[in-house]
Amino acid sequence: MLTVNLCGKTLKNPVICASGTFGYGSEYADMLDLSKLGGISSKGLTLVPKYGNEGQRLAETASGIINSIGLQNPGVEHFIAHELPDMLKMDTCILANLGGAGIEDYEKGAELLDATDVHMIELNISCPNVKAGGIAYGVKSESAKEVVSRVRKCTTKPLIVKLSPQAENLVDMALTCQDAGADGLSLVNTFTAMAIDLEKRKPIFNNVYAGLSGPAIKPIALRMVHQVCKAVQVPVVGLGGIASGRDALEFIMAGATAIQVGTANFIKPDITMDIITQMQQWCDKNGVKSLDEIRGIV
Amino acid sequence: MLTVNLCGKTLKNPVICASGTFGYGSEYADMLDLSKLGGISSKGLTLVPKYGNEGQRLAETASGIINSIGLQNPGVEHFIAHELPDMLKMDTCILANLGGAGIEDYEKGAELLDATDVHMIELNISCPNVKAGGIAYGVKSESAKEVVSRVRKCTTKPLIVKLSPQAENLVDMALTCQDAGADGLSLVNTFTAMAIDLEKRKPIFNNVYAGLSGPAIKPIALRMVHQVCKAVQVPVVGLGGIASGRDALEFIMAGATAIQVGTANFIKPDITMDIITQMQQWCDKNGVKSLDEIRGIV
Amino acid sequence: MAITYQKALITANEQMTDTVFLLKAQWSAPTQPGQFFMLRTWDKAPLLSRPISVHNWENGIVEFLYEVRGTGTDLLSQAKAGDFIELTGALGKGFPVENISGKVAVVSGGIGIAPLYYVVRALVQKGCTVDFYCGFRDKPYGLEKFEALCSNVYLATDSGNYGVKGFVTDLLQPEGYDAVLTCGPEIMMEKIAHKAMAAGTAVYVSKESHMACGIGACLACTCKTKGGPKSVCKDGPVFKGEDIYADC
Amino acid sequence: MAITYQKALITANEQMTDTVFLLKAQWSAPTQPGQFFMLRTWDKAPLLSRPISVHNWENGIVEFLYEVRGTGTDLLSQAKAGDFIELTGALGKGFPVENISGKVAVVSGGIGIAPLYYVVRALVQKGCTVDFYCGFRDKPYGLEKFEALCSNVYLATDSGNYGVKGFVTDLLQPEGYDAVLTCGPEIMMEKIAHKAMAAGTAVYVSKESHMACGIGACLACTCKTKGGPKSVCKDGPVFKGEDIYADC
Ligand SMILES: Cc1cc2nc3c(=O)[nH]c(=O)nc-3n(C[C@H](O)[C@H](O)[C@H](O)COP(=O)(O)OP(=O)(O)OC[C@H]3O[C@@H](n4cnc5c(N)ncnc54)[C@H](O)[C@@H]3O)c2cc1C
Ligand SMILES: Cc1cc2nc3c(=O)[nH]c(=O)nc-3n(C[C@H](O)[C@H](O)[C@H](O)COP(=O)(O)OP(=O)(O)OC[C@H]3O[C@@H](n4cnc5c(N)ncnc54)[C@H](O)[C@@H]3O)c2cc1C
Ligand SMILES: Cc1cc2nc3c(=O)[nH]c(=O)nc-3n(C[C@H](O)[C@H](O)[C@H](O)COP(=O)(O)O)c2cc1C
Ligand SMILES: Cc1cc2nc3c(=O)[nH]c(=O)nc-3n(C[C@H](O)[C@H](O)[C@H](O)COP(=O)(O)O)c2cc1C
Ligand code: FES
Ligand code: FES
Repeated sequence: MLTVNLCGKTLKNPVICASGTFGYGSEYADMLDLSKLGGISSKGLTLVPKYGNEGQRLAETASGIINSIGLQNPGVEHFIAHELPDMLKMDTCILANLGGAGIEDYEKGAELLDATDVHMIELNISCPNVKAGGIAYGVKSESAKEVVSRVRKCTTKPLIVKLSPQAENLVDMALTCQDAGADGLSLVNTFTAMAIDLEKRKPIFNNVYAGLSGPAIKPIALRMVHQVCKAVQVPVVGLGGIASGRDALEFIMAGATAIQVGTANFIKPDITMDIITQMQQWCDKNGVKSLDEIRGIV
Repeated sequence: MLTVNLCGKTLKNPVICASGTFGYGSEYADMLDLSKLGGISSKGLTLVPKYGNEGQRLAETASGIINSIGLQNPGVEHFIAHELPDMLKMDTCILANLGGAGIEDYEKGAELLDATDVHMIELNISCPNVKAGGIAYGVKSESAKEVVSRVRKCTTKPLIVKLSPQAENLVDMALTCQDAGADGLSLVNTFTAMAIDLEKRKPIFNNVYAGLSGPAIKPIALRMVHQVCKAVQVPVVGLGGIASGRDALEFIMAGATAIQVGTANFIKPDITMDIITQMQQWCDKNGVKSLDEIRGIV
Repeated sequence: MAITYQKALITANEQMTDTVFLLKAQWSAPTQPGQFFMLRTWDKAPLLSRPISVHNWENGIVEFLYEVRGTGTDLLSQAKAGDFIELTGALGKGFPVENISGKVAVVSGGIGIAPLYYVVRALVQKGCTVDFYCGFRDKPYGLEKFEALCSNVYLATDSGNYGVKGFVTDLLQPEGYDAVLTCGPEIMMEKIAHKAMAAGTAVYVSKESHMACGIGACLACTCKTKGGPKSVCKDGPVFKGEDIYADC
Repeated sequence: MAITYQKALITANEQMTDTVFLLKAQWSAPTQPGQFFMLRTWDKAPLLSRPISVHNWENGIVEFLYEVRGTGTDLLSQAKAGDFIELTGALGKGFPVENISGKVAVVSGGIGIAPLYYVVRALVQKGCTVDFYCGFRDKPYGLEKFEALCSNVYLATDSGNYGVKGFVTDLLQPEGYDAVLTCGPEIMMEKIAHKAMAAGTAVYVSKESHMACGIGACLACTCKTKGGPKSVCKDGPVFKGEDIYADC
């Protein structure tokens, strides 16, 4: 009943674990049955291995967290050799979340991934925690156009472009990415935010700014997903603060094909199982036989 | 010790009650000594009285609220005749928060206010809840330029322009308003957000979108205030989710001259008194004799 | 009376039914029938305090009768005698007891019963004859106190397991009453008000709305009245039927 | 051992000092000395669970010794026997008890004492001789249990009201020990590690970091080690001194 078709691939349900919050899946394997998930998006990958950011990487806020991980990852090749094979055994849809330090990196990364059995590529042009290659491409539509259309040429896999809430004109950005060849869009990535250590009289993060996620941002993320869904033809994966089946269904009603759960995994490691059950129960109670009946109804 | 100078006026402390959350001050008079406040910004005023929006006007979110009041107010003339005289007796800095349905309305409103004893005008070009005259001017710098420079000609009072977090390019917007004659800037107004009633399968608000405020948005608001303070010369009034003395001090360290408290007034009606005391205590404990020592230190 | 915000000692928080509780707290300042308080027994989440009517106020104790509907009322139900509760109040304009006399019908639907006990007490005290009409989904609660004061208690339930099966709106014949007072679901109050107005009987309704401040500052709770926009929290929650349901 | 997330029954939550509490909960699966759990006794706020080390694990009861520092630990301190606590664990790599033998110095600073009791127990059990060095700001707590197991207990306090006035780092002479184990403020551990490494004594430190997931998924707790970036939560919290303080 909850099955959805995302860019030609059938997902058991619309609940995907969001990049950077679910490792490579295996970390959670003891605590939930990964094959019950709709999908898993890998930690953000870059062509070259990255240590990520120095200093404190996490701060808690009212109903949210700010992170400054900075795309720590072992590099695309290591991922393909070591993490991906295990992920592909998890019997769920696997998305490789791909970042880059420049367009060529994105291209090479996409080419490498294209040669694997990964199910989809989620192109991250929206990480606020890296200077080059992250959000730099996610603010102005013209920059996004360039990177998306060039990556598009490097892979025949379904290509989902992950948008930033900092896009100057989000709807224009979404349309631009669609026109540049994206098969789908996911939004939102984190909001650029800040925290200050009063006693030290300094920013908490070495980079000064970092990314806010969690239930705090849900109302804004939902609005953005709604705006984008009204404008584009390609499927949209909605995320930002989803922590319950009701939250997830709001995004579906706003038009999302699937949803992702990020920060909420830290509230309860098997919260995705609750979310799936709650969605199921709501549909049962309300006589909804397929999510298609309510998708975009609002 | 907490006194600050805002656009030439000395405030007892930097704590101003934010527009729309504190009525015209008198509503709170039973519960706190209004003369202890740094200032009060009136409910958003328009030239013509407004009923505001139909339907549900409020929804609660994780650490925030979404409001769709829609600038309900009795009109500038009624304000000047009935509410302002009482406000001016409150022995605190009074800001008239001015909205408009079009540039002429802003101009006429400003002219009328200019002829009163109100201390400052806070020009609201950032209300997400009205179609004309609200956020319409707050997204693109060019539109803001027009309205600010024209209102500037209508008054010699200190003119503070209240910015929207939805500005396409916030720093550019801030610079534009400064150059167009603003004596100060206040930010942020609410974030455009959405809530859905699952059972009704409809948006909660008649206008579909409405404005998110409260502690949830603080980390983003703080980042925006920091960005703007680094760029402009005029004083900045920081707000968005401030609910404690520590929150307030973070905004001061980010560069704000004064701060406003909005949604937090609904947590505890005299929370502003706590905030002032907490700021005082922190300064005492940390040997800070004047906020000038820490303003913009981060 | 001045509105105050203060911590009050909870003296009891009794469970009346599966979902309904009666909380008592120390509150010495006078409150009027139909007024309400903003309540809070939690720190930061949920953000807003919750509006609950005065169920009774006697001997320096204010009582709140409430139904658990969501997060806030659930937290409220977990408070224990000896805990403190943050109260802002007393708020709003209650029933105009001073203007009511003679034979009065008081009509409740579900938890709408909450504000009506205190007003029945006040009416009986000033010499009114009160008939109480109440509707419940199934098992009624808290009726003994009404039975002790009212001339008649008429009961309707959706289930038919108690009293008459059907709607309380059908039980009431407003003719012959000097006034009708009601609190309950919006649709019920509207029906009662229409009936009373058609019969020429004065009618007062106690309205609900989503509230943030409770004191007239935020304009979240505005409703349309004959006299223009009014705040449910400050100008109400009790309104004259004709002011709200103007089309009759 | 598999990591599990489950609700556990709290059997006690005793106040040890003004700010330190000892919470006990049922947990039948084995835990290793130096491991920790993510704890949570609240619903939504604060968002994250809190990492707390295993103070002891015996007879199906896991014990947590914790200091109230902020919102989370404050809420923890309000839990009562009979309440449930959400636990994710046991997490991380603890002290390599199997590789340690002979004469061991265990050094704590403040609440850093928390993970050290369980490891002292394990070391003594396998035949080690343990000296315990501890530093406190002022009044010490929980030492009886260490006195019962250790050959010597050396105490330093900032105030000088108990034991020697000064830093525990000054008390320790690592020469003559086969291993040094330590937990406490970062600066203390660094000093102890340097001293031990200079003396050629094996040293193990239990590190802290801000954590979101506790299981190696979020990469919030990464620290630099000789072997590259490691997650404090998964690859630690216990590390060999030379892996962390590589410049010695
Ligand atoms: C003036 C006034 C007096 C009231 N007196 C009483 C009383 O004496 N006893 C009593 O049980 N209840 C009373 N209520 C209703 C009570 O305030 C709500 O049931 C309560 O706020 C719900 O909070 P919650 O956190 O439990 O539910 P939530 O989780 O916030 O919401 C649960 C459901 O209740 C709805 N709801 C929430 N708040 C309100 C509201 N203010 N008005 C209408 N619907 C709402 C929500 O939309 C949602 O559908 C009164 C309301 C008002 C405005
Ligand atoms: C692996 C591990 C084991 C731990 N074991 C214990 C233990 O056995 N007993 C014990 O009392 N404490 C232990 N801690 C520390 C404990 O997790 C923090 O004190 C607690 O999370 C603070 O939460 P809070 O909500 O009370 O404070 P907050 O309100 O979150 O913060 C209060 C202060 O503590 C700091 N802080 C918060 N979390 C951490 C953290 N994870 N690491 C370092 N500083 C932090 C904050 O920056 C702030 O200055 C351990 C930490 C880790 C990482
Ligand atoms: C710790 C952390 C790490 C993240 N790393 C990545 C990443 O590598 N790539 C990416 O596209 N998004 C990353 N994100 C963003 C999330 O995938 C998600 O877009 C965002 O957190 C909003 O969703 P949420 O509110 O459900 O967490 C990260 C988020 C967090 C909290
Ligand atoms: C109920 C409500 C009404 C508001 N009305 C106005 C208004 O009339 N004019 C205005 O400039 N801002 C208005 N605001 C925005 C606040 O002044 C403030 O900018 C915003 O809420 C962020 O601050 P906060 O998080 O402290 O509430 C309103 C906010 C709320 C919650
Ligand atoms: S609740 Fe704020 S005006 Fe009524
Ligand atoms: S806390 Fe998430 S990786 Fe360590």
